[in-house]
Amino acid sequence: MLGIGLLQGLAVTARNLIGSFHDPKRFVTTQYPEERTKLPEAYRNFPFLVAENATDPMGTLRCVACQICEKECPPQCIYIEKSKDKKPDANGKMQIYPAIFAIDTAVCMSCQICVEVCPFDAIKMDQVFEFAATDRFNGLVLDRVQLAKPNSYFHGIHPTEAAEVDGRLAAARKAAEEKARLAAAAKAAPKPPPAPKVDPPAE
Amino acid sequence: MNPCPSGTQQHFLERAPVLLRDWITSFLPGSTRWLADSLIDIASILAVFGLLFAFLTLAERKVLGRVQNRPGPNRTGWMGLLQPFADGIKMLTKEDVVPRAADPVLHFLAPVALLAFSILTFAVIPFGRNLVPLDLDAGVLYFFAAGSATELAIFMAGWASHNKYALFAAMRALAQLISYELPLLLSFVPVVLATGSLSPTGIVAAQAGWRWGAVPNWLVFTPWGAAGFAIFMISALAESNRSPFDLPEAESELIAGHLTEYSGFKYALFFMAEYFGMCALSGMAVTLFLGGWHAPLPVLEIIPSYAWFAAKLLVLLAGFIWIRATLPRLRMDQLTKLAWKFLVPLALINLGTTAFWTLTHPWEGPLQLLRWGVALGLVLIPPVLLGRGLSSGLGPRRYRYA
Amino acid sequence: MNVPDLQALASVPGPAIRAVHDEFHGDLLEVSMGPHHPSTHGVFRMIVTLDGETVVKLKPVFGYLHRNHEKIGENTSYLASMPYTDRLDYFCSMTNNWAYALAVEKLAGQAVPDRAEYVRVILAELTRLLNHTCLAGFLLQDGGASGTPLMYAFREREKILDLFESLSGSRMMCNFQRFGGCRVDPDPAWLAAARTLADGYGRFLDEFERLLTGNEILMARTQGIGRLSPALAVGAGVTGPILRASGVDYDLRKVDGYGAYPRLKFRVPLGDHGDTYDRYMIRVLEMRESISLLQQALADLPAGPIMDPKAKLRGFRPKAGEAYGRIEGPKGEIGFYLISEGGPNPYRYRVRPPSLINLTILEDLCLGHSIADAVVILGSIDIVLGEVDR
Amino acid sequence: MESAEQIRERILAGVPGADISVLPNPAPSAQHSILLGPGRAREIAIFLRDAPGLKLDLCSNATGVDWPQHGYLEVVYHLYSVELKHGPVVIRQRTANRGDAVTLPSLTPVWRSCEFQEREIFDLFGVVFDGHPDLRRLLMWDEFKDHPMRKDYVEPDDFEWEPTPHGDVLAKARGHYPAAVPKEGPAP
Repeated sequence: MLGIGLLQGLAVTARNLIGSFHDPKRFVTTQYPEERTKLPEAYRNFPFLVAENATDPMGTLRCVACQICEKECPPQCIYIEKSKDKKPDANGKMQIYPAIFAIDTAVCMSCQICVEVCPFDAIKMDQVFEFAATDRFNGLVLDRVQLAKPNSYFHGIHPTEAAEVDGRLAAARKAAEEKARLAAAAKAAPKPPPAPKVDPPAE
Repeated sequence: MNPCPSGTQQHFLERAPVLLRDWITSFLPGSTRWLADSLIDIASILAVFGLLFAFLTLAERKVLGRVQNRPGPNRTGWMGLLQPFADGIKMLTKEDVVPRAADPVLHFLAPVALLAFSILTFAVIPFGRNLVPLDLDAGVLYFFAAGSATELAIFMAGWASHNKYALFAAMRALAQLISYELPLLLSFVPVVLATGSLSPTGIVAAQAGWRWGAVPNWLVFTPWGAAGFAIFMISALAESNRSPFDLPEAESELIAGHLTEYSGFKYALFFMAEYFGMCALSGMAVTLFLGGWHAPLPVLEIIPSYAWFAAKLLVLLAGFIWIRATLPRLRMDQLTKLAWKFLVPLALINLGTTAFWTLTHPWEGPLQLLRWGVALGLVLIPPVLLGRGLSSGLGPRRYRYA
Repeated sequence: MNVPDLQALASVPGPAIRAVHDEFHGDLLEVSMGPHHPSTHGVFRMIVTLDGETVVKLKPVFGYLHRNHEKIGENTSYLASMPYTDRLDYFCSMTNNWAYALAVEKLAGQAVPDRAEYVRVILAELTRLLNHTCLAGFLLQDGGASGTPLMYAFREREKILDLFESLSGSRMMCNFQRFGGCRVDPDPAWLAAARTLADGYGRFLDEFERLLTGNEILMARTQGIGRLSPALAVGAGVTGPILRASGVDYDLRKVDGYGAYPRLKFRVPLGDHGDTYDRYMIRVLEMRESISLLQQALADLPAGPIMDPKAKLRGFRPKAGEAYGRIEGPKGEIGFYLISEGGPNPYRYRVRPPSLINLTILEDLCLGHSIADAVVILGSIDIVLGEVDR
Repeated sequence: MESAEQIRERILAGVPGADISVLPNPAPSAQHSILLGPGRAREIAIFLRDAPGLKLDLCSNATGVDWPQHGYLEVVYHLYSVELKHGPVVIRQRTANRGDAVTLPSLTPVWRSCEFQEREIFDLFGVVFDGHPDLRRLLMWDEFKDHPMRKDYVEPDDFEWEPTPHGDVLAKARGHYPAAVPKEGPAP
């Protein structure tokens, strides 16, 4: 028991004690909630529904109630009921929209499989982690009104992913228009083709 | 406190506490003056050491935090200064749960007895030039007698809780405290042998003055004094259940040891008693080895003596906290082996060294070098030999790679 | 009581406790350590029969965290089970994912591009670093150090978890591997951050070892405690650093040669005494090997797709058959045994939990030691209850 | 590493009259398994562990499988050799039926790693292993009657069931707004 190892240990703790006053590497705590660590862009917590623009979120939901995410969700915490009627989507095509879209955030484990399997880029991962409610059902089961957030918000939290998604959608829209124009020209029908009603793509 | 000495060369700060006390007691009739003096002593000790306990818990948590690269408590008040009072209020308001199977009288008495015994030990420690609460001529003996009664209280706590883990802790506490009582006492016997007196003021007086103008002749600067101081501090660590000897309340094995069945203010009393015990033992270490309230340099005499005592006490307490932040815990049999096979023999050898040291006092010139050589040899060689013998099987290892 | 007749006593089947009534020894004391105990690494319970402080019999009790992970696996699709594998050994979600993905790829004969293999090695070695660092911290915490080594370990673990978070989106529940590759391709900024972490980790390990390895109290508390013989280790199916600490040269990265390990050079440290100190030192030496592995993998990370183009995400129905895939997880051999009947859900989904099987020898190690050693030995075996109870 | 047939010949040579057969595994992993007859399973296991060419001393995995359509319970062992660094050799045992005759010889005396795994199979599948040193339930509490991993296991109705959107939430959601006409809440 010569004690040399003990002295070395004491030296290490002393260096850390002194270091914590001047060396940021040895003082790692951030004083939440005053200071907040910057969340990495890929950070994901609960999902949210992407709406084209903020003014009319219910009208411009990208979701077409195909219920793929409901089937693929591991804890089965998404509940969708299709609407009876249809409404035009960004490309002008008439699509079904979700009458009820509820996510039970008490059961959701933010695994983002719904985002991965959604073919319409309609559901993306949010970054909200300060999320408390006083009631198990009214507070924690979010319906589509609470879930819908505009595309601009999506650009805010996931800039690169949002840009890539918008690029793809714009390209798809251009291809759809191209095909529509070709079909119309090919048919060369006497009456001029109905002008497709195009929503202004999100800036 | 003894009356103010006649010499007027003591500057005002030095005499301030005594003057204050005399001014207060001057309002009372002469016959009750002695009672007022002792009551003032008690009140001042409880106030000073009560506050020291409060801020010691805060200092411990801040230093532990800083060592672990985190700030420690800083939410209550500026830099966490109100944390002790917040803890106090929390402890007061927490429900005091007494298990049905526990023995209520003993369960209640244990913390009270523990606190009483550890406060008793403050009566004899000379805090300043004329700040000695009780100047007994066998003060050191009284100190260790009061201090060793705490074992009974801890066993009472463990036994009364009627809980298996508490019973374990009680047995461990008994074994540990008794086996470390011996090196504690054996390490202060050389001091009595060298200074020739059992009274703390006498011992402090014997350490007055400076050699060659700069080196104070505190006992710690003699070879046997340093060894005695080391043994005293290791035993003090064990006596106050501080890491690496905190086996009774070993949280990783026995949940909270003898404190398992305590909650509310009784739980806080245990910690108060532990910190008082720590302060008392460090106070005695300062008195015995670090020259009590003497200033290290003659020119520093202007700072009052009680300030020097406080400075030395705080340095020792910082050492306690530093060790707690670093070292893991010993196992029960290693702990007792360390006491009986390492510290007690060293303390006995130290007794011999002191006898040699005091007898060879009149040696002059080269003989003085021989004296220092032999003393240092007697102090340094045995621990190395004993240490190597005890840790025979242990050591760093080399590893092969497949 | 010397150790031989303790073994005889311990072999008494079931929880029957032999009562000793000689006046000198007094009664044996049966203490239940757990499930709510500060140092059982989760809801794990040990019924310990003690003679004074010496452990005479130790029966582990499991099941407090049992949620029948395997039944859930049978009722969900192959992809939906991936996030559940994060919850098995919640310290090492990346290696759990890799083991599951490896088993499914074996079942379906799915190819994996080179870049994905290297990324998987990088993430697995990062997981090994954080797991072994935390183990040293917890071992000292059980030994009584008041949290200092543990906080240093957590400080370093946070840096690795930040890397996982910026890559997979979540610190601990990464859900990152897919059948046929990885979900996200790490960008150059992430690779640079990983490189700086790998280069800086050696300095941290030096400081950590200065605090711990030479520490006489740690040596006294761990050397010669809980000695595991190689024969008992292999017979009891113990795998991972514990097996290598007993001197058995069996590292799945070398034996099975899965992933990109055959193309990387690394050594496998072996211990001679098989006691708790060896188990601690083997993990420290393995961390140094992991650092060099990380640097090699980061250096020659090939370009190319991160996901096999033909890999199907949904509607994944492997043909009928079965497969057992296993990898060298930080805690030992974690394996997945899948039986497929051609449907979207596996017919049988079995997890081979290294923590549970490593606990087979807990009683043999603790016999004859004191209760304080039993806690340190349990700490050195490194169990996580999410994986033990499934 | 020899193929399953070669191992079968080797076993027949080592343990004459053993009732074993090779079961092909159609998956690409091609881990074919050897079905051990009821009688001499432990003897064959000892042979597999000690035979010089095999030395399968690590039983890494023991799994229970329930085949209600075939009417038997099955236990699968994956054996590896730490000494010769090869494996897996997969051996299987099948019970007579799923009802009363569910006892199989335990392989824990041969490989101690099967101790907890066989206890788990007994707990979750109901296969009784004779010769097991300490056969108790591993994960469920001792008073639990049924075997949860069997395909025909029915959950008790008092099971504290966490309602997902398809249960109470569905009723609440339907009550919250009538299905057809979505009530427009304020935009978030």
